[in-house]
Amino acid sequence: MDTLVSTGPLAAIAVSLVAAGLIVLSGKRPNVREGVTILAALLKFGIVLSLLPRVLVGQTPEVALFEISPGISLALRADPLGMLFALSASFLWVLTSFYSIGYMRGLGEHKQTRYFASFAVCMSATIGIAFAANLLTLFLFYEVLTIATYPLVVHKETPEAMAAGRKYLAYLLTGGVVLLLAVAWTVAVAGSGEFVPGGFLRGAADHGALLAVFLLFFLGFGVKGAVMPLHSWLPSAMVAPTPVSALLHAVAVVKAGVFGIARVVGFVFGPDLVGDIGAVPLASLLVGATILISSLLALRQDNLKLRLAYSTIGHLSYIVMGVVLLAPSAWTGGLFHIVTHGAMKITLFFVAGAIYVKAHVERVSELDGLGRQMPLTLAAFALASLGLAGLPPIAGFLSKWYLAQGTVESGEMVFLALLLLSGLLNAAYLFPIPIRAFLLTSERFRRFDEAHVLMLAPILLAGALSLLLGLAPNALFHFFTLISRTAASVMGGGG
Amino acid sequence: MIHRYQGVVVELVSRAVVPAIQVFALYIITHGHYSPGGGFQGGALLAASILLLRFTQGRKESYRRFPPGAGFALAALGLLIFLLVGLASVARGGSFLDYAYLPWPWASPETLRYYGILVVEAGIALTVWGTLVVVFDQVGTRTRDV
Amino acid sequence: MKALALAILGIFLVVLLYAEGDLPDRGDPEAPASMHVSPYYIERSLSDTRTPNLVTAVLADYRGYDTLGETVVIFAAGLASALVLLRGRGNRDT
Amino acid sequence: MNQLPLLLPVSFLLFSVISVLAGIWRRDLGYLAALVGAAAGVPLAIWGLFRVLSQGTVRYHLGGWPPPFGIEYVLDPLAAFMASIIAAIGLLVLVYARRSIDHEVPEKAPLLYPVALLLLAGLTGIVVTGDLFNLFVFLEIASLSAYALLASGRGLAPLAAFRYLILGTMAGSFYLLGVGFIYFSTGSLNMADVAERMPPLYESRVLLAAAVLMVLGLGLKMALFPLHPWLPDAYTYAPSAVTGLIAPLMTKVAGYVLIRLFLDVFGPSYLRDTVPVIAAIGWLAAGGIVVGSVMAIAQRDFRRMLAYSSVSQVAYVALGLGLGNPVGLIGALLHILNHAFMKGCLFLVAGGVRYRVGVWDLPHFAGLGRHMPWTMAAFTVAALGMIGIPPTAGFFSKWYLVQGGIAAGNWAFVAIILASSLLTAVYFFRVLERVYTSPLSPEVATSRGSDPPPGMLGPILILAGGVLVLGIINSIIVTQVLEKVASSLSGS
Amino acid sequence: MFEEFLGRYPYFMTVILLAIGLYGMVAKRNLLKKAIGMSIFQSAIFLFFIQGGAKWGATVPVIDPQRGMDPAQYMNPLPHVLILTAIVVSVATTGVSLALLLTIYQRYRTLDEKQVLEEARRKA
Repeated sequence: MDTLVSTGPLAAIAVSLVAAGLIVLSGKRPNVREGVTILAALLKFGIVLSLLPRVLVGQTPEVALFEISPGISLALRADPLGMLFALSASFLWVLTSFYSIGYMRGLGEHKQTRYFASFAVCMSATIGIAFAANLLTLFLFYEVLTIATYPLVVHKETPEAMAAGRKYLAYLLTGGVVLLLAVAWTVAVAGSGEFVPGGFLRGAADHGALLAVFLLFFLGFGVKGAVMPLHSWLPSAMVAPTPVSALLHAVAVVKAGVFGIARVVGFVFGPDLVGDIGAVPLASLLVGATILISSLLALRQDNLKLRLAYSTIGHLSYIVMGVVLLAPSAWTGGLFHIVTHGAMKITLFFVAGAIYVKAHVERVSELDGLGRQMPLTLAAFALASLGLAGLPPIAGFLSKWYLAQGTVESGEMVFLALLLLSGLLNAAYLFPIPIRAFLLTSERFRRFDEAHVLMLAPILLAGALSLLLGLAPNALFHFFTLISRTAASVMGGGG
Repeated sequence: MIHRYQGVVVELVSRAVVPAIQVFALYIITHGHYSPGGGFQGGALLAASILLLRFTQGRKESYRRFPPGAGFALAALGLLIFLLVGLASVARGGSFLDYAYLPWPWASPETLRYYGILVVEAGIALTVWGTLVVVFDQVGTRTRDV
Repeated sequence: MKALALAILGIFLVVLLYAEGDLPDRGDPEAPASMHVSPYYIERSLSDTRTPNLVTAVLADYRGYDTLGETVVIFAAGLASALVLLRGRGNRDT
Repeated sequence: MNQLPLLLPVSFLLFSVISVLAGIWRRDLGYLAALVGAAAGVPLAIWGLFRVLSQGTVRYHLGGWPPPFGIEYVLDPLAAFMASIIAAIGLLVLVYARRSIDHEVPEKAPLLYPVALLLLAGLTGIVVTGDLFNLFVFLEIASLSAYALLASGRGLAPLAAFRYLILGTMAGSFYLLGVGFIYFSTGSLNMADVAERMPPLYESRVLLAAAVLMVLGLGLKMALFPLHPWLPDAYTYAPSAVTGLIAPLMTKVAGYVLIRLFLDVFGPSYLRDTVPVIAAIGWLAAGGIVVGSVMAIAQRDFRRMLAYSSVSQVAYVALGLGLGNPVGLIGALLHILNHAFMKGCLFLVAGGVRYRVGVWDLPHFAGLGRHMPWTMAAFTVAALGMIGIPPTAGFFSKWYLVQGGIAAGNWAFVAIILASSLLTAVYFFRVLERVYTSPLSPEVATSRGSDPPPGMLGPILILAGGVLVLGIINSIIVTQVLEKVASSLSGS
Repeated sequence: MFEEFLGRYPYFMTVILLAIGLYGMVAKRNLLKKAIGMSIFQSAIFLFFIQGGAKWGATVPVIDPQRGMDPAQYMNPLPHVLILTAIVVSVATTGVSLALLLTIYQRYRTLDEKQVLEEARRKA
């Protein structure tokens, strides 16, 4: 793989940091502030996209800044895996920026400056996580992301929001501390912590110690990735404004957790080593339980956002499952699910937010007949629901297909059964929503009254993306190429 | 504590004794090279003489002889002398407080050290003198109503 | 607080009595303190500084900087006690 | 002869004297002289640091007498590093002090600045000296000034200062007694000479007693658990500028002396391997971290909370020392620097709040995020630093300490460091939550809302910026300065 | 035997004084008594240093032309110097402590630690 010094990754991170500063400064003028937000989102996406061609021809743009600890630089590298995450996060940020403006204005929310600034910092941190070239850099951005999300969680400042914020911090900071221990331990036994496809830890310590390190990593990242039993902050955090739930709690923050696990498995330990130290049974047990239990819990939720939150928990564990099954197809499916789940889940959350803004409804049981009032919105919802349940030709089908192949490859037929069962459960908790909305009627919703175009357009775009990714997984951004290249490098890395 | 003592004997004796104490203090300071003594002891004696004044002569008289602010000035001056002696040798390229480098090129190093010690002792005496009076003044003027 | 104080006292006494065994005898001319640095002062003081009083010579010359520090301590004490007792006009905080 | 080591303490002394004399003449000039003195210290310290780093340790013979006979100043990387911290904090706090002191204790202003300079002189003297007894003298200069400064607050300040004086004198006396034991068994007071003459005496009980006494004394001075009870009161009642000066420096310098004794006097092998003094310090520190954090959570007064947090943070330094390996020591030294900036910033923020709001109870912090945005932004940065969130400086000291713990195989210490950062998060986020998401409390709402005047805000922001910058450049500091210091540990 | 005793007893006396002083500092409730204990403690340390400077058969450290400059003839001057300094430090500390006690007394009209705290609470 060619390396190529490029400031691209750095610029992608800096754009939204600078934007955060400008947003704070222009706090008194909403139009300027939101202009900055949009501009930064577009610019960031543009920068990330500009790196794509070079990555596709096999180059690796990277930049090492100053050292942050002797021998460890603040280094950024746009390898295929990082590009995958960065592309999907930054593209969805563009959609979310538009959507946020519509949402915040629609509700007349307070302290919007703080909201947009924190959002920008979060995006910086997310891209930083995606492009981090070593463990310490990853950890730095990971912690920044934790802190920057906090103001968004407590945005409403109601007692409920404050409690959720405390819970969020308690879980995430503890996770951060565990992660710090894992990172420090890795650096102590292996030196630098620079990511290497196929891993670098083999032989650095005995298997017992390595298993301990792996579990620390798994727990540390697992908190953000909402692996049960570390998940309970995520449903609480749904008190945040919906765009936050959409982007951060479906795409950026939680995906940062599973992305971290993928990094650790693929680039720190290497799949073989993870298998050798016997980490797979425990990890896959947790993940399997999470998939099943979260789906069951989702069934019981009447609050729409909570139902989506539990669904998120389950789908995150799909990704983790793909990663820890250690088979090439499973990797492909898991990583592709990062993208597809992002697109589908953001659609669902956008819809939930739009419903909240237009109809002030939060509960599933009150949705009857809403299809009359917001047909387009709910159509997008239906589409994404089908995808999450894994029906072709929507994106979710593909990732599930590869995951299923992976279970076969690795001989874990239990997981195949689990996959199918959870698909049914997905259908069971998601389908009632569009069905109620379209087939039942109610006095409340008669008039056609869609959400503001700033909200509707992102919903439709995200829905369209879900469909497109299913039809042509390599369309637009070559996600599939990136994934297969990652899987190949990790699995063939020999480590 | 600082007030005039009503009594002729005490008044007269103290007036006579104060200069004697001060002369003895000078002796103590300067004779420190040959016998126990030096700046601290001499300074303490000087301060004692002022305190005697404070005890017996009352505010008006003793403040005229030794104003309350003078303590700070004396203390600072003494320390300044010490520091300047040190810096004088620095200025001529020696170490801090290396009296052999004092700006008096005609004398031998040991003679310079001899006088250097003397000057320094004088500085110490001033500081001790001033400080003890300051402390006394501070505490003494406060304890009147106690 | 009280227990802590007595614990300190106890540790202190134990340490002092423990150390007793290896301290040189009083007045021992062979004690390290009499053998190492101090002979230099006794032998050199007169020729270095023309000062027969060794204490003065050491105080004001060999270790003159300590004495400067000591003068500063005195000066600091003066300033400190004045600072502690300073009280503004009409500002009686009782 | 290179005069560099001398310049810092002596220039502080000189300007202190000038400040007194000028203050007698005109009050404003006293402050001005003190400010000039403090300002002169910074370039001198930085120059010294660069000089030492490029050309090696500078040894200076005071009075021209060679070491075991005269007093020696040693400006090595560690000393220059500490001196730079002291000078920088000193200048910032003196700039800040003008408005703050005039607001809180105007009657003390004429003498406060010279005494503050004496404190700086004492601390820098401690840092550069290579003589055990000279260290005691300067320790007392610093302590006396500190007592007086702390006592100049209102309410119970004199009592708190008196308690501190008693314990501080006890600590100084323990140290002096330890020096006596060392002197009577080696015959020397010079650190390097003592270190040379010590190995044959490693079996001596006197030496062990000296070590215990000195550690006890310095433990008192640095408020090492369980010797910390003097600290919270002393910091709570003093004027905020004074706390801003003393809290970042005083306990850390005691910690520095401990490190100095460990490295350069007794020798690492003695305190670490022959007698387990260092390990004992580590365990006490581990206790202190937990107790300090827990007590901080229980406080209602902002500054008392910070004071208990100091107990816990200074224990980090002791813990790093207690690990007894180079990485741990790097963590400890880096934490001295980082904590000086973070705690200085926090105490100055407390003063700023006091200036505008009048009190520093935690409930009155409610809603200040809007009321005094810049001050609270600085507070946020410093608080995140205390918790150890990257990329602030606090994270990196934690990082090295954790690495040191792993290298030493001491998992209990690692667990305590990590757990304590969570406890720290508890008490700081409690405040942050109030600051940014609660409505302004009614008493505060009536007062004019804005940041303190530039003279106070400037130092606060500089310190907060320092917390960020030090995090980013920590590797430079570590590789250029601290690794040189810690390398003496890796050999043995 | 007697020599042995002479060589050891000053040290034990010092230890006793140190203990008395330390006890006063930590255990007394009256602040002035604490200060007195502090003075005793410091004085005991001075004694410890001074007796350590002694040398059998030697005289005061002032060069006597008849005795020449033989180190065995004079006591060790260094402890004296150190103790002169330490005495000054002790005087300074005592001075500051008295100033503090004076302020405390003026504010609370008592020097008993407990009563001071009670007074402070009453006033607050």
